[in-house]
Amino acid sequence: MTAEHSAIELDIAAIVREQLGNATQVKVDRKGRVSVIVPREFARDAAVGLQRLGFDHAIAVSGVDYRSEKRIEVVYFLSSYSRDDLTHVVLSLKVQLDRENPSMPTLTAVWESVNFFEREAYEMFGVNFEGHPNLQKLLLQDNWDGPPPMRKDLKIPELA
Amino acid sequence: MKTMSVAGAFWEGVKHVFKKTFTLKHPYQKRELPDGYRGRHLLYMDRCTGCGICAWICPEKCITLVPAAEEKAYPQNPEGRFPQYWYVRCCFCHFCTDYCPTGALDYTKDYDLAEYEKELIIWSPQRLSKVPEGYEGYRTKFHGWAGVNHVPSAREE
Amino acid sequence: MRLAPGVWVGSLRDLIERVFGAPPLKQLVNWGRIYSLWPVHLMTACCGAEFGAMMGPRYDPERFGMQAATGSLRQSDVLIIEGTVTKKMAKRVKVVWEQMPNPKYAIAMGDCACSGGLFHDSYSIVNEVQKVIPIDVYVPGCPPRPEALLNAVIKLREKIRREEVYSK
Amino acid sequence: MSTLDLNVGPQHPGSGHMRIMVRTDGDLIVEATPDIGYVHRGCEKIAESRNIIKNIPMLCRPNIADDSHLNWSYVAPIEELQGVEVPERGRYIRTILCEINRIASHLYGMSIMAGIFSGHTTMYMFGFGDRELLLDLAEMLTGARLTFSFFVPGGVRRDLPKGFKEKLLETLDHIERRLPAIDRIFVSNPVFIERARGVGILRREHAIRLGVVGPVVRGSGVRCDVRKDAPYGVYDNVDFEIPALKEGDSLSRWLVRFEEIKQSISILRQVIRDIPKGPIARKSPIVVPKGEAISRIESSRGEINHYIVGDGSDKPYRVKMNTGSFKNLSALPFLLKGARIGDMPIIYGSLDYWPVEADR
Repeated sequence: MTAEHSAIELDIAAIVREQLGNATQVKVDRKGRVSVIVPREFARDAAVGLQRLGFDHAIAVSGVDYRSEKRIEVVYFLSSYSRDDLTHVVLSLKVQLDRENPSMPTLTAVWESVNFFEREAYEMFGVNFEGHPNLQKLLLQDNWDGPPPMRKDLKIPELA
Repeated sequence: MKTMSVAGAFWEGVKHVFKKTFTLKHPYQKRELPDGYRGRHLLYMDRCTGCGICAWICPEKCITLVPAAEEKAYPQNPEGRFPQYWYVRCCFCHFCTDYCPTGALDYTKDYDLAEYEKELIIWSPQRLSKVPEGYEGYRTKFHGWAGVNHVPSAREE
Repeated sequence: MRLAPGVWVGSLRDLIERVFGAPPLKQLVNWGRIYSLWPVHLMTACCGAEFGAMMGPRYDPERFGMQAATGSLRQSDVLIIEGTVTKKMAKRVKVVWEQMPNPKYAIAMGDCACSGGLFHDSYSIVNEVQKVIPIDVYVPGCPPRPEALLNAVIKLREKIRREEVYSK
Repeated sequence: MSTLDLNVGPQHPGSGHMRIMVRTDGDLIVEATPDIGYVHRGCEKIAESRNIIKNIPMLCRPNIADDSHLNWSYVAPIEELQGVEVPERGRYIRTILCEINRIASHLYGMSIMAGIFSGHTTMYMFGFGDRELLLDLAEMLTGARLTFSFFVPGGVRRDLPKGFKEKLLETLDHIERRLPAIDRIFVSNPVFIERARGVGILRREHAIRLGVVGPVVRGSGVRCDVRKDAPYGVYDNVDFEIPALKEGDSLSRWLVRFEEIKQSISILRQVIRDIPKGPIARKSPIVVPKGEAISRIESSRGEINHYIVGDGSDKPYRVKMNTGSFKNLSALPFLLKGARIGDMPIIYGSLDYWPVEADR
């Protein structure tokens, strides 16, 4: 941690650590980037806590398929419109899931903006978001029958 | 007030009746393209060594190295293999031109490549090496960024 | 169609086809078609930006009787496939094509429509649009310049000029 | 109460295609469900199979009206992971191209909004005519009209050509002279104001809750812009304002875009005045080091992010694009609910939605 980190990132890290206890790993990557890793069970609590802190919308939700480590990571990137001192911060909330049967509680009740992002992650990685209001196909064609396309199982065929 | 602004909007349109027309009479009147426009490629067959870096960097596999059907031998290219472009795939990013280590590829201002049949859009090395009208060697004026970038010495694919 | 010399038993349609298919009237009909090519605005992907630019003031295809996209398929003659056709869209492209009245023409605009282009190895696109509908002119480019598209329209006009009236 | 289900699209005269499944009661919309994915081309998957240079043209295609922002957003995380810093002149050139692109993109959106969604053909011609001049500038700099593929990890591909500065200033003067005409004929034309004012109102709290970005959120009174909040490029050296209006209707979203054109002109003037001499690019290897990074770039349709995970090879392990249109999509069903069918084109147009960008 270098001196160029402004105080706010360290503050956030301290508050998150305090609220969520030892189950989480909090790290300040650089100026404006904080990452929080939570286990699946605490995802909902962490989300509520972060929302109370001022992170009022998600700018992105991404799945990552770590095939060799047999896990799928769902990353929520959060930012804030309402707190002026947080607008430059992107907090990544990472939830680690089992690759065979990935499933986690939805966070749409906390942030409405993750609705379409979660649908996309469901479609592309097969992550089941429990309690999502409208967990349907979004982008793929109607009769898609392969594996979820963004998983590493689907290889791109070599064409001439 | 509202009537006035509607009248103003009308007047703004009417004014253009008296202005010089913006439209080009296209097939007869062509706009001069700037130097360095990324149109179709020009191949200097006397510089090409057939190394295949262009085919390696091409994002869409539009380049294949083919033996040139030509009597003349090129000493710098012992295998006699030159790039052939399949223009229905080319996205005109010209990374091939920037990455070419010997400067055998160049930009031209030709963009009119439409055909009735798809097979006609394959450009052989001979066709590529035809110098277009009014060409004056654009590449020399544009020191491509590849000059400062890392070009792999051994091809990886 | 002729049973005995001098007795015509074909339908009226045959007669009309013969009269209009013959040289002087044929040229007139084709001339009429050439100057009323109305396009469908089917922006299947990003090439539509250049289609818009072609319809804009600098290139103005109304000089060729190509009216700005009207929106109704039922009065259109030429379908310009503006970019990538995904598998999800291919079905709809066919529906659009079938709704258009004869004679109809299609231009494949851009690399993606011709051969898949940058996305040729994707899991969700149709690489060759001619598998979905017949194509008259291919325009390479990513995206093609408006001039290139305009030249393709001129090429299509030449094709129509040479064509039989009732070939389609 | 009997309702009627309507399918709008996927072939509709608007720009690009998506299907909106609308449930109506009379001409009131009870529920609207967007059905997107008609342009889903699998960019993210293809990006995992090509090296980082080959990915540049492909990952810009999702929004060719706004090519340079997507390009910058893609190369920024790679530069962060590689630890390569772009030379100052390179950052200035990037900013110039991005601002040219922003004006062109807003003019494009405005023309589409006017010409196709509200039947205002004159503005369509005005907008596309002036946009051509900006594209000429971009063409002079990069060699392509729309698809520049101009930013590479480490810098830009070409230096400013001879005579570019004069031509840029000339074009800016011209655009500035044209803005009052555009204002008179479109933005403050009562015919348009009557159609757009009070239509599709998005209040501040709803905008924040839905997480919309760009001119949509600024039209709802949230004064936020990545160029100010987390400056990149040379935006911390230039002086500009963020226009924001609190009404939140379709009109205010367009007024915000119109004001942004003026701000972009002012930025361009400052940047071209201050541009330093020096190298335009640094050496950078074709490799994505182990790690992950996310970029934040303010495109003309809102904040875009590329999340890149690297594993040390020449190909990215994962590229996630988050584009402005996809984020603004969540506002569409919200705004359409309770609106009239006749207002649908105006609401859809006011989001400046680019389907290709949303579907990727």
